[in-house]
Amino acid sequence: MSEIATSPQIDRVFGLVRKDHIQRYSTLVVLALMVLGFSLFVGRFLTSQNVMNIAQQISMLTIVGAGLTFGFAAREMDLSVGFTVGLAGVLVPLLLVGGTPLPLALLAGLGAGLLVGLCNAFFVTVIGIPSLIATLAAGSILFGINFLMTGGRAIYGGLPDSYLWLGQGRLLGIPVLAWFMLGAVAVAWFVMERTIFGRYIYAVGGNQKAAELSGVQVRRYRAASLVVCSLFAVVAGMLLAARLGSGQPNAGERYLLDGLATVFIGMTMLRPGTATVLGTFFGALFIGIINNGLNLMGMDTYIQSIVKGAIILVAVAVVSRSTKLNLL
Amino acid sequence: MSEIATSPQIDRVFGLVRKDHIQRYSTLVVLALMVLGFSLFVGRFLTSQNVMNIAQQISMLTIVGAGLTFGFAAREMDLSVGFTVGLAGVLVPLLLVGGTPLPLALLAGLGAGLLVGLCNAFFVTVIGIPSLIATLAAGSILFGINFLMTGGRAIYGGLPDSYLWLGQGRLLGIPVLAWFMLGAVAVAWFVMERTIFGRYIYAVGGNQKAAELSGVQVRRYRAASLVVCSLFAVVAGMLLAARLGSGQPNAGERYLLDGLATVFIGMTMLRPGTATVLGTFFGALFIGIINNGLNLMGMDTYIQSIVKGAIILVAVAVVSRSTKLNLL
Amino acid sequence: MDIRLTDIVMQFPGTRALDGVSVTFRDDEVHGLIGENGAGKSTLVNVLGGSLTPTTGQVVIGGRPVRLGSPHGALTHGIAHVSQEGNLVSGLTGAENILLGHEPRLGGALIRTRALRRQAADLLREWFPRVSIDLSRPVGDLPMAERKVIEIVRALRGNPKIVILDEPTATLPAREKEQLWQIIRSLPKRGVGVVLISHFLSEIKALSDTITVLRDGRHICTEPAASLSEEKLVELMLRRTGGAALKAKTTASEAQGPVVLMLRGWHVGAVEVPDFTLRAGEIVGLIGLTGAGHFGFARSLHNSAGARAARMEVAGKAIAPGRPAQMQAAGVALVPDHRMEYALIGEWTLRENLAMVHPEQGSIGAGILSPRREEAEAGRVMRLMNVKAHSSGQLLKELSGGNKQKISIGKWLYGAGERYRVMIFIEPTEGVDIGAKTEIYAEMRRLAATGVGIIIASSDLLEIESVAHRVIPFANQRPGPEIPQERFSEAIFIAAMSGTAA
Amino acid sequence: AQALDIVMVNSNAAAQSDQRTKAGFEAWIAENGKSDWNVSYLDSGGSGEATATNIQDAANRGVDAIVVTMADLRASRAALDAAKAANIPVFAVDSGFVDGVVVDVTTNNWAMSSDVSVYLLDQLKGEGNLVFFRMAEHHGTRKRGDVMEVVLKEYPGVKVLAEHNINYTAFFEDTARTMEDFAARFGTDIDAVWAPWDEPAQAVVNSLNAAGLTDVKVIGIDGHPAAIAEVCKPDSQLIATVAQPFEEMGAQVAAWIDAIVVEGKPAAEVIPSEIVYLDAPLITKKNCQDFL
Ligand SMILES: Nc1ncnc2c1ncn2[C@@H]1O[C@H](COP(=O)(O)OP(=O)(O)OP(=O)(O)O)[C@@H](O)[C@H]1O
Ligand SMILES: Nc1ncnc2c1ncn2[C@@H]1O[C@H](COP(=O)(O)OP(=O)(O)OP(=O)(O)O)[C@@H](O)[C@H]1O
Ligand SMILES: [Mg+2]
Ligand SMILES: [Mg+2]
Repeated sequence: MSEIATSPQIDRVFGLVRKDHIQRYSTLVVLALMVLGFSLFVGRFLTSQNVMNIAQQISMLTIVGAGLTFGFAAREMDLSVGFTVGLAGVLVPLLLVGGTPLPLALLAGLGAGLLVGLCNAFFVTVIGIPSLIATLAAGSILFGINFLMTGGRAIYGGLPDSYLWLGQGRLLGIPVLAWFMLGAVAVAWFVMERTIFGRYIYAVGGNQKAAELSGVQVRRYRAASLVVCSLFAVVAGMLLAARLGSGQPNAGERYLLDGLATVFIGMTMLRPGTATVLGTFFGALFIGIINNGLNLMGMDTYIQSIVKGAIILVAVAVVSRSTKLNLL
Repeated sequence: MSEIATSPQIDRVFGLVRKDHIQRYSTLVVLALMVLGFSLFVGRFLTSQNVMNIAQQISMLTIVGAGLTFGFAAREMDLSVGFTVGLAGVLVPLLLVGGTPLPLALLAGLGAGLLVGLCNAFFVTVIGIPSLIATLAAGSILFGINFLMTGGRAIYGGLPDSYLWLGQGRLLGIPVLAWFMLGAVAVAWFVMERTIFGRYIYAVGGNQKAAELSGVQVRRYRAASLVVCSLFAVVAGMLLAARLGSGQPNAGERYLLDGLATVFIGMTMLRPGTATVLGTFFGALFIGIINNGLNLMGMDTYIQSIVKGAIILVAVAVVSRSTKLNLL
Repeated sequence: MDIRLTDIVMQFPGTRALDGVSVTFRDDEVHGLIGENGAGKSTLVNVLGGSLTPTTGQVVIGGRPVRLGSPHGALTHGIAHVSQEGNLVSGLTGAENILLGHEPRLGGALIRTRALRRQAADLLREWFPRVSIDLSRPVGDLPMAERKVIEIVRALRGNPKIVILDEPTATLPAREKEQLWQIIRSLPKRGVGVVLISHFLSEIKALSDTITVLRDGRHICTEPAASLSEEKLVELMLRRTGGAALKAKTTASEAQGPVVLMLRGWHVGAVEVPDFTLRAGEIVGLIGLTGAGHFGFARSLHNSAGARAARMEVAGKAIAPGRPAQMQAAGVALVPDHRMEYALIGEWTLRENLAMVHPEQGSIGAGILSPRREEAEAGRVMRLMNVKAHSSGQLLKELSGGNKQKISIGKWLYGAGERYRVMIFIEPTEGVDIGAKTEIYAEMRRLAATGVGIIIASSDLLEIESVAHRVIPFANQRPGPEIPQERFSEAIFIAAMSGTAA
Repeated sequence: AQALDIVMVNSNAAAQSDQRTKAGFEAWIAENGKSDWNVSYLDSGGSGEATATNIQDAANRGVDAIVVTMADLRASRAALDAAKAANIPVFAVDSGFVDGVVVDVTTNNWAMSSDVSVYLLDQLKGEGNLVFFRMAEHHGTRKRGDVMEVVLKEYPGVKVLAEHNINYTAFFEDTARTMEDFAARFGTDIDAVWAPWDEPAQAVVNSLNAAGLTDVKVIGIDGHPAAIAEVCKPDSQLIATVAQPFEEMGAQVAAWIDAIVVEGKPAAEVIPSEIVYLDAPLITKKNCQDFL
């Protein structure tokens, strides 16, 4: 039936390829240009020391973003993610200071994430509360819990070196944090792009009715996407506390908006309009490189903030002109 | 052919009323129960003094929420709204301290809001950047501007009494802030529910392609929704600074998440799944009453936070069980 | 094996969609389901397909009552459902959609991408040997007809016992339609029973072994198809004698009115129309195969932002191509196909949907709306179009397919007065029952009589035959020689569409 | 004994200063057997508006006393009026003295900064490169930064390599990250880092260690226990802080409440002046053992 439509005339194919590439890679091109610009004009930008810094600085954000990507792919938004980061970032140091052995404390952190994820999933898929509201409420509850756990104070000192090594040490010359980030991205990418689980998450987000009619257990995958979100968030939280050498009940809060930003920027590339793990990773890289580069240039904080906003607008403008992006 | 279907058999009609009412009013019923509970068990809850307090406390939030409602109705999300509140809250006091007459300063505040709204609208409707990204970037830019304007510090003192009266005074025994809130709600309600402008905003959000093919100038109404968002935000910002008697560059930030919460809660009532002005108003009332009531009970902040989250979950659970709510 | 629905009652707020219906579906026959719009057909098959849980009544499979619970539950009992509104994941490719939920796996968790592509291609070839679809593209980029085929292949992939096809041919062009007919006929022999819903009575008659008629949510009869004539079916559905009125043809208009639309050198996308003229009072039919460009041309007359023209005149005034708002101001209206996507808002009331184009009719001036005025005008249009709904305040999404279509047309009658000189209808009776079809045709003729020039683009050739004054066949993005009313016949249409004009 | 309802409004309970004040307050209550004092704690999360709302609600609840810690009371005018109208005494801890407040107990931020800033610059012997972290959003840290700026004018040999205004909401991470970037950028050129309070100072020390910079002099202010311990480590790059007596402030306010509200003594008799300044000694590697 489609002979006419698909008859591949050469010029059309080239036209198609070009247009597709503009859509899929324009944000990445801006990223590359930015890296080039910083390399040329900012002295220490391309030193190995600085590259490691960037990797460390974006690792927690990337991990949170990777988790949020699962949620977005399934069309569930987790607004409690910042407080879940905070939860792990307080609970694990608290346990460690109290003498719990490291593996147990980390397990407890993961367990807490699982619990949060399951609660969110329960309210969203069983009770039917839209994830935006359910996780907003969950965030309020977690906020209270995080502060109650420590009576509001931050935890400083008394953390074992093995734990601090996770956040500050190196392995084979590369920061342990970077390994975690790469591992998380690799796992998330593989799961989303190469497994049935990931495919169903995308299907549920793409058209819930269609997924249901195909026999996909929609609830299960919506629930799973929220659980994965929380699990990635607690991993980020545990690493954050190790990096800071301190458990701070409100340290996670900025991860909500920043995490969303990485996902949104990621949604402008590769498969425009869809949240992808690699897109999110590049989104985090994008933000991390702007922050780092402008810092190295010695730009004032407030001006940095303005420049950052402007760069994002420019970077996204190209793809926006050529594609219709629907993020909501 | 419609004789049979419309023959109103009594029990059918009652069935309709009941189910519809559960959907539309369950969140309001929880609100009413809450008011009843607080009235019975919290001594000073129902004093006129406290009712005025609540009105004052929620007025800025309601105004921001009313603006966001326009955005949501047109399916545009303004993530810069908190910083727009901050912008007006710094700019107007700064002008006043510098000797600008009050009317001019207020006009300048409105002008700033118009400008922000038009910029957002430009990037969203002309360039085509999804509002989530465009306003996230705009927020970053505004953050920088707000802090640059004052060098990061808050503005105290030197504000004329006529300005402070807007935020702290009374008119006919009722706080001026409450008048502003009621006025904003009334205007927003009328525009959304009783004018062609509002109808088109809903149309654009309900089905953009259908609106376009019906001759609605889609871009114009998407742009308008973002401009209204910013205008309401600057009004809230000017009032906030008058209430505090101080211009604080970061005072607006919490209005983003809180404003979204009011809209989301509002979307569970009246017309479930749709953002309505009255719904948002009740949403703000909901949050304001929880905060105030728990404060009066002398509950600790953290426990309050937990209780608040739990109340929201319970309130929304009823309608969620019976209706499929799609907020995204 | 039999699947029996017994005493099914489905009560919606304000509507009893099914009122004690009992039917048996078998895996060795095609079971036609007919009834006017809103009779309850979709509701019945939604119960069968697990999407709806009935208020009371049972689903009995192999003698035992079962609780389906969900489409997934139904699927495990061998019931596959191709619903009336399309349901594919538009971000996934055709192949991925076909095997969604049944992916070839490696170690239980991984997708074997290459095997998936191959299996999907095999399935497509098995069921639609003469259709070629690029299965590696996201289905969002495919035309509706191809999407429908993919949906049907997906439903058939697991060799279900029963497959439900809810108006599968409403949006299919002729060639795909024929192939689908062959497949439907062959399914019972392969042990797959079919439940077929269609408003094309000839199609139902030709394909079904058994026919069930529903009316107002009640079961009217279930009979062997051979024992029912088309006239009898109409009578059972509509409770009135079928015949003459339904077959009425538009009479050739005597006096040709003034020219209301004139185009010279029209280019839009790949479509090129050198010369086109439409007069007041006439109805021009556009026909063509998939991709022939007739739909695109029809749409471009109303949404012509991307069009170029040497000259365009509406009602004697030269204008430039423009967006819908400008074209409407010039007097051009469009009733698009795919109503839920392009015309209506499900969450809105009927009143609000009707007022979408001309809200000022319900206004007391200065852009302020009066609910009472809106109510009055909406009521007028709903009576004119004979819409079946409990009030103008009902939500649009609650209407049956055909009644939604009436609202989609009614939008252009709400407060329109004499404003539109050109009205374009694309697939105007998609999913509309035979009674309502005649009403819509009558409405089109009435509009023509008031001096409107009408363009109708449709893949229903019978429709074109009964309503048009002349027909312009499209092939390869170009209009072919015009066919006058006296030469109308299906054979001539088909020949003209395939470019082998007689 | 007399049962009391007290509300303590914390500006930002995540900050150590609020926490230590609260701890001192509670300790005094426990030591003096005031088991019938019922204290509820409200956190304003750093928001001036939430502070005003919390004071307003407390006033409306009709409690016996309100304590406000680390806020800026100039932005709570109307709420203070409500408390005054309800005859509820408001005690301010480092929140500024404004009309309607019984007393503000505080330390002198200018004085503290001048002590530690001059100490740092003298340790550098007037020569070297400095990284200057500031935070303008809080009145205390702002004043400290302003003092440093003035003092620097007298040390032409000290060059400010970079200045950064810390983002308050995620101050620890923001400082750590920015210091990493500065370490990458300036490397061993950095001789000293000035931080506006102890927690960012700790973040700076962590980042320096991670970057392998071992010869930098860092100072903080506040004298939090963890910071004092850090100063006491012989090889730590944190060389000084200033010990603010937050616990003492908390205890002092509790004692005043007891005297004024319970015993009914006139405020003017109990409290020496509207603003009470407590001493904040400089802590260096030499004397730190005394403060551990
Ligand atoms: N969700 C719903 N809420 C309320 N009423 C509904 C709902 N779904 C269907 N109805 C009503 O039930 C009746 C039967 O609808 P149904 O969709 O089954 O009709 P149909 O026979 O499939 O018609 P069509 O041929 O137009 O598709 C209609 O009156 C319709 O308005
Ligand atoms: N009513 C409409 N108005 C505007 N654009 C439309 C409309 N219907 C379809 N389109 C556009 O045309 C594309 C193809 O749609 P569709 O599959 O219906 O093909 P078509 O143009 O109708 O031709 P055919 O039905 O012969 O394949 C859609 O993806 C959409 O972009
Ligand atoms: Mg139907
Ligand atoms: Mg079509």
